[in-house]
Amino acid sequence: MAALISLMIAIPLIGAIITFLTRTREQARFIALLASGISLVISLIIFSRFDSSISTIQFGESYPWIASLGVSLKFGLDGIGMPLVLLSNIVIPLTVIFAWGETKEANRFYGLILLELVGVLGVFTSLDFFVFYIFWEIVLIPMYFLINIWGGPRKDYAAIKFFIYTHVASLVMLLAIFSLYFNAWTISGTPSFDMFYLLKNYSVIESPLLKDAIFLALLFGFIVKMPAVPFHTWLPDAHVEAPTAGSVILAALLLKMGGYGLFRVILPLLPYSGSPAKLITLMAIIGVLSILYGTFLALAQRDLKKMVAYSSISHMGYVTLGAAALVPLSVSGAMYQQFSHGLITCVLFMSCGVIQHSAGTRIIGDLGGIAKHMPKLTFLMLAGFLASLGLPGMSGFIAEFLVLVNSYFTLPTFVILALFGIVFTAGYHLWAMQRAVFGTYNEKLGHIHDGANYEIASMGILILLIIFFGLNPNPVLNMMTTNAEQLLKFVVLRGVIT
Amino acid sequence: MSLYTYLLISAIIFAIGAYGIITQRSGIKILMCIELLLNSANLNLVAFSSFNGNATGQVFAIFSIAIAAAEAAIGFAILVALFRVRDTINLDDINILRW
Amino acid sequence: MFSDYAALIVLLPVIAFVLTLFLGKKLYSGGALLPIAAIAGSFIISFGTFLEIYPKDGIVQQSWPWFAGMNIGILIDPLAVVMLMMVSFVSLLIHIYAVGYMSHDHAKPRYFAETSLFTAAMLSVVLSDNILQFFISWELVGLCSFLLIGFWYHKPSAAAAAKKAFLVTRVGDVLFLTGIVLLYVNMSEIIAGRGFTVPEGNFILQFKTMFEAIPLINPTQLTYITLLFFGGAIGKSGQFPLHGWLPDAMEGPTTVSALIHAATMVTAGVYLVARTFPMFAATPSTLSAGVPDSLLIVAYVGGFTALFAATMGLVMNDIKRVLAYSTVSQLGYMMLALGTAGAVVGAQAVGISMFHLISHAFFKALLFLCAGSVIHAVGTNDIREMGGLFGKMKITGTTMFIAALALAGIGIPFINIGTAGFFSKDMIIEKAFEYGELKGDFIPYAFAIIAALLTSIYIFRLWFMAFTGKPRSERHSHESPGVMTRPLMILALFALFFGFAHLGFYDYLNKNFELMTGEKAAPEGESLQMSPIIVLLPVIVGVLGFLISYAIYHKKMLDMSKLVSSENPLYKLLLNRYYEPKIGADIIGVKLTHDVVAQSGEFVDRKIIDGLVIDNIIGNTLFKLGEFVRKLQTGVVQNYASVILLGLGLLIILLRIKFGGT
Amino acid sequence: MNYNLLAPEIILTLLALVVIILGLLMRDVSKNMLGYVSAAGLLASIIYVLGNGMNTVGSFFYNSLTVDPLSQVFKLIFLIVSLIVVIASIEYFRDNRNQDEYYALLLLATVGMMVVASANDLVALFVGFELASMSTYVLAGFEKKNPSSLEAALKYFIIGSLSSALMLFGMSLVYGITGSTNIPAIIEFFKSNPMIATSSLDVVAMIFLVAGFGFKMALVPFHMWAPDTYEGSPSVVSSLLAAGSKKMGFVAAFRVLVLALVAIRIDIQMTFAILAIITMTYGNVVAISQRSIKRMLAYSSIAQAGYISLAFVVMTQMSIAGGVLLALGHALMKGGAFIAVALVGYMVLSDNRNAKNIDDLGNFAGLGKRAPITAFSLFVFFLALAGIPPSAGFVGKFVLFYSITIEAINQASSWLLIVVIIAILNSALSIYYYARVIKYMYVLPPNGEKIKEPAPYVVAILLAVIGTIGIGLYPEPFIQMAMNAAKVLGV
Repeated sequence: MAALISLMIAIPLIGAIITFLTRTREQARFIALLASGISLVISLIIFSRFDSSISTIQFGESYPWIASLGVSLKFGLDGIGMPLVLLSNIVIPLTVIFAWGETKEANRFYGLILLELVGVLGVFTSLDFFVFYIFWEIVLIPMYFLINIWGGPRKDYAAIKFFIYTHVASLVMLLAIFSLYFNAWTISGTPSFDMFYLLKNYSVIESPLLKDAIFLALLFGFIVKMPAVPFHTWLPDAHVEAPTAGSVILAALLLKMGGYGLFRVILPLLPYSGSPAKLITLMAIIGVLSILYGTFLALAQRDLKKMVAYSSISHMGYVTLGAAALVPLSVSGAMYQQFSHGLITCVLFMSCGVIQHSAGTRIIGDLGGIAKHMPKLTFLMLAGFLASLGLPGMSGFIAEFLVLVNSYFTLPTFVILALFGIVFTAGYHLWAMQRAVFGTYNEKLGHIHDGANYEIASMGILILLIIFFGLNPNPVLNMMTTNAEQLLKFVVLRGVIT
Repeated sequence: MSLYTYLLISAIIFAIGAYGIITQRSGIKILMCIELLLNSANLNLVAFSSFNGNATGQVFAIFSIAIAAAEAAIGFAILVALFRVRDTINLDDINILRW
Repeated sequence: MFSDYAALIVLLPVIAFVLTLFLGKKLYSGGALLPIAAIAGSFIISFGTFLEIYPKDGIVQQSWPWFAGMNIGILIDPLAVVMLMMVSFVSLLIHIYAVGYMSHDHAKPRYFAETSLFTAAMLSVVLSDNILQFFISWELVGLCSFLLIGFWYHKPSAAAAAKKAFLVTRVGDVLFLTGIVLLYVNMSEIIAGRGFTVPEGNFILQFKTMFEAIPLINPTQLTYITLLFFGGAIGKSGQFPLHGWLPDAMEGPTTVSALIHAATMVTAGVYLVARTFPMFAATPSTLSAGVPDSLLIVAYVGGFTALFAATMGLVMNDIKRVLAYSTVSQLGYMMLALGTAGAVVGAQAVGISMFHLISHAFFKALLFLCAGSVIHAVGTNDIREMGGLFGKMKITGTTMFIAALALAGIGIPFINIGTAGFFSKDMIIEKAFEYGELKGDFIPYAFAIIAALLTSIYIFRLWFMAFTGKPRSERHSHESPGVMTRPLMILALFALFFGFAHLGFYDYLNKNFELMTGEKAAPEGESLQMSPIIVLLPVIVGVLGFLISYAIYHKKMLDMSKLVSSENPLYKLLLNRYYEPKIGADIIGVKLTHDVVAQSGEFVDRKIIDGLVIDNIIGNTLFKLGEFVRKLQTGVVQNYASVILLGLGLLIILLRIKFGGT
Repeated sequence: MNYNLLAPEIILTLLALVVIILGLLMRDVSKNMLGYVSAAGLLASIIYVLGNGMNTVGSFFYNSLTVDPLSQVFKLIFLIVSLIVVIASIEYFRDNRNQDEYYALLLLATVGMMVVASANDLVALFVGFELASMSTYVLAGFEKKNPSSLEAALKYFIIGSLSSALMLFGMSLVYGITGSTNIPAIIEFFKSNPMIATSSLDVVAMIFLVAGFGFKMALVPFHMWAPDTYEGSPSVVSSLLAAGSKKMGFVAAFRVLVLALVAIRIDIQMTFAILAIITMTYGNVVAISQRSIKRMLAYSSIAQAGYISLAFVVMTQMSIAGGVLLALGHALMKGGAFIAVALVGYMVLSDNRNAKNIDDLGNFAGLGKRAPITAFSLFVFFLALAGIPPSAGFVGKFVLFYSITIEAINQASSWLLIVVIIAILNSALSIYYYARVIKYMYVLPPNGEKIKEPAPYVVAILLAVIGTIGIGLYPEPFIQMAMNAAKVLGV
């Protein structure tokens, strides 16, 4: 059963094209749901056949493309990519369901959502740096439109800022890819963009300066996407202006591309880089800084959605921290954090969307007591918030627990700092809930209604998934751990950490 | 006369032409200045040709003279057409297209 | 055979929770029956398990692997089983009582769903066999308390109290989690470094494994770990300085206060210390000779809290707040017991403390339910508006009086007749004295004895103000329905007679850790003979307190208005709860964290990083530059020519400078 | 001599004459078919070029013309551009009574460019240059009732002839130094007598040549005519200028400068780097503040010239190949873009006969609804120009930037790295103004109803789109082509 992956990527693409051509929104959303659904089924098939006990690439495919540059369409999955592919395929159909009521230019809307799916699937599955980069770039365009067509008042600013900021990052990354490519070429004499091949030859570079330069360029490319402080400022604007579906995809999938880069590219290079110790510290600082900074800024927000945006920053900080700790379980914990945050943040942004749609505002101060009229939403939103503040029994806790516990081996001080942030994380979540949702109903809001059934349904499914993966992380955690251990073999080999 | 005399002269002609192009307002005068430039180059060519002792330079000069003639014709044609619509060939006034 | 179904103890209430939550509306009486049945089931199983393991000193251990070397498991040893029975029993009674108490509330399904979830979580705390599951259940318990305090979420005060409860306990939880992190790291290090091996079928964070590893763990690390655990306990059990949330938690329904914030959840902290007692006991004694540091700190924090809370109990006018402070103070006693008795009689301290915990559960639940019944009848919480209720509410009055006696620890020494509190509390005070004798440090004893006096004063103040004298407001009041009063009576019986079980209880609990780890707890030296005055003193102060209250609040012998006035700084201090809410919530919470730190962060982010760098420096500069350069394109062709020639000249000069040449 | 190799030029020259004569004989109404004729001729010569193969080599007329991969590539570029332009012109100049002259001139311009592409002698180079230039002078002013078109032509003419004069002057100096006008001979001379080669006279000569070619390339500071001319002249002609005659400058530069500079071993890397950086930055920064799309495109093509001229900074085979690729890509993208603008102009005029500045940004509002194909094509062109994969623009930039990064690593020179980074930041910046137009096309509501897009335009644009994306999706043969072309220079 070959070509499953390319099939999984091709179907949404075809679906997107058809969707663009449809006339009515009924057709559009139906086709979008159909295409993403099929893609989900395929990914489930792959998942069920995936052997989580081996760290090598599975379901690999390879087709020649640009011989003179040594580019070929290589796809494949391992424990790093598989969960994210699954995540993407879970999130997109749910987003389509959530946005079932979209009326403005529906065919374009759903088509762009499908294109996003194509992009992220490509990023998570391609094993050729050239192809990887192309998908990495392609992802930007639909998001630009999602923000700029369906966005809020300052959408122009937000959209272009998002586009240019992240584009600069990926160009810098491209430079690093050049160097890796050239290096591998000079060594072997034959050009090749094969990802693992390039990464393997990184260790051969003589000058430590160049090594570090390459490393930092790649790191920059990834942490801008994640985003990590201080390169995060595009995120709040983008989220605040983007439509709910856009925010969901942005936070749940696009940010994960950065984290994916850390595990796929950065960690293999780290032990061979010029000055690993410094770089580890750097990453740890970035991670903890993001955690605390994001937390405190979330505390300062008046706009619910902006608060959630900053909370994403702080949650992605755990990914950086866990990756930097270079302990197998901390790394797999970080991977798990990616997965679980992908699910949780969906719920949060969807709640914001429902509230915005129903109450007409997202400013926490202007809301209040809406639980009275929106019981279903309140229930799901509360569940989401609790998951987000790391309540045990939900997926977020497992991830953060693993990261914190295991990072302590190598980065004790940073872990203590991160733990310090937890209280405040709980703080802003509950404070927002208390002011926006509970308390006496703010009559100025007039009569508001609960979320539509399709919205509630998609959120409910997500909550169920969050709880399921909170009680039984093994299905995805095992494959992550397998790969994390394989990644860190080299680290120990190099004696970067004992 | 030595080669340098010729070069000097052609340099002077070139300078005059350049100066003219910068300073003159009238389209016609600009055309004439351009002719000066071309001819300074032609002078060079011919001088070098005799200095190097091969005819290539002179051939080249003839080519360029012919071309210069054609160029001048086109230039005048454009100026005439412009004069029809704008009633002026003062280049300072011809600046609809800017910024 | 019961022990095989131990898992059901937790699962039954969980199922009840799910069913009640989603189709409670359709069930009878808002789905009250389902949880009651489920919890009854849990109680039966717990009791059956007890009957099974008691005779043969057995313990129940089951565990299943979970993720990343962690496990989920069940450990039912004496310590757990008594807690199990108490929790399920009290919870059962309170659920029944709630049928009456909540009868008018339209959100009954939510209430019963949440309480049964709470019961499940609490039971899971009790019988978990590893620290991680313990922590997880502990967090879920906190969640339920959050939900139930905020049950009437439309009341802003309730919403605020819920948030405060969650956040303050969260502080403790983070400490607890840090402790777990430290523990895990130490365990893995000794596994890696010192050849310690986790036995087959055991897991790294199981209590069993932990206790076996104690001798290998670096002592100072052990102190940190235990103190961090204790930090968690401080949060949950409302010890100083994290006590502030408990009185506010009274915003919830009274049944919730009775179940969660008196009988069960708040004791989880004590239970944590008891559960991990061997680690506390193993900490080095650097501060005071022969006293493990952690235990010393536990003792002092507990003792101080006991006194500190009692002082505030004196002046509260909200009936439930008085009880809340009394709860805090009694929890202090339990901690004190663990600390002091732990220092002198080792693991037996667990028995002593747990006995007070359980008897307290009975009479404090009773007190709250009585208060609930009073509130239900009068419709207010303020005891100044009550009075003369005894005539109308005989049962409530009597049972509450019994509970008060138990709380004050009234009884007859030497012949050992008395209320539950008499046995449990006096034991603690005696041990505190013994500790003083042996370690030459009487401060904990002083805390205990003074607190005992205050305790009896405030509780009888409460009773007299509520039930005697003439009504201070014309509110019609009536005795509560049977569904509410019967649980009162049952609890009253326990409050009266549970004490006589003390000897058997102690013996049973002393075996606890031997049963788990197999090694015998070193027999402690004989408890020394104490002069009768010491034995009498607790009762004396109890009676004294009764008399004082009787004199002041019943007979009105001396006029309090002097004392009880806003002029009196001491009174103000107490009435404002030592300004704890102001300091905690306003200054630290809002002012410092939000207004200062967060807002400045926001400023830096938006104005400097984003505004200045991205927008102004990069963005605007480019636009300005563009506008400027654009203007160079004058449209006059000579200028273009000049630019060309100029450029030409520049290039030539540039290159000539670069390489002179001829 | 195998005249097949020159057949394309010959065909076009004859065709130009035929067109003129036919024009004399025909009635105005039937002149529309001339467009199809010329298109057919161009197609024929394209086929001929391909038939001759990209790697054939040959030389003619006492080695004054040569055919080699480099010339073939650029001939292909010129021919394709002209073909696109001609097809579009069928619609643009429909029912214009001077069509015959237009097509004849266009064909001659093409011939001129092709001659430059394969010129192997300064004389031939000059002649070809002038032939192309003069034809385009006239074409720029072809709307002889439209003042801005005439003004564009005038400015183009003056600056053009000035710089050709400079070029001629430079050539005369080179001839004087080397005693020959045959490029290989010149190079040979430089190689053999380094003493003279590094004399300042020589440098001066080179600079004059740079000025001459830089004018076509629209390199700062020789660029100032470009915005005005592109804006003023008929859109199809702008397309020809931007896409076609611009490349003429590059091929000339490749042929003469690269070789000469390599030969005379004077290191003017830095100079070219500065020129390139200034050019691209200037183009991008000014483009941001434009509302006239044609003008914006003009500035963006200045910026593109900056990128391409990075090839001169590190004269490695890779970088030259990158330059060639980007030139090819740019020809398609820019040509297509201008045609699309022409179509928008058509649309605006069909709304309102006497509309002023028809290429204003405002007219692009809702284009996605009004003219879907055009809008989508513009979308593609803009993203390609911004270097977003998969597109010709991306491939070109990819190879180019790659080559420079590699040089930076090889020479361990930080300033080269800085050059690349600046280039990268530039191409990121360029997104800003492209995205703005995209926003107008797809986000803003249309101010008019859907129009029927004329077939010729659509064909022309789609040709460009297919080329742009095709190169992006399957760059393999094109990269090979560029590599071979670069190999010719033997750097």
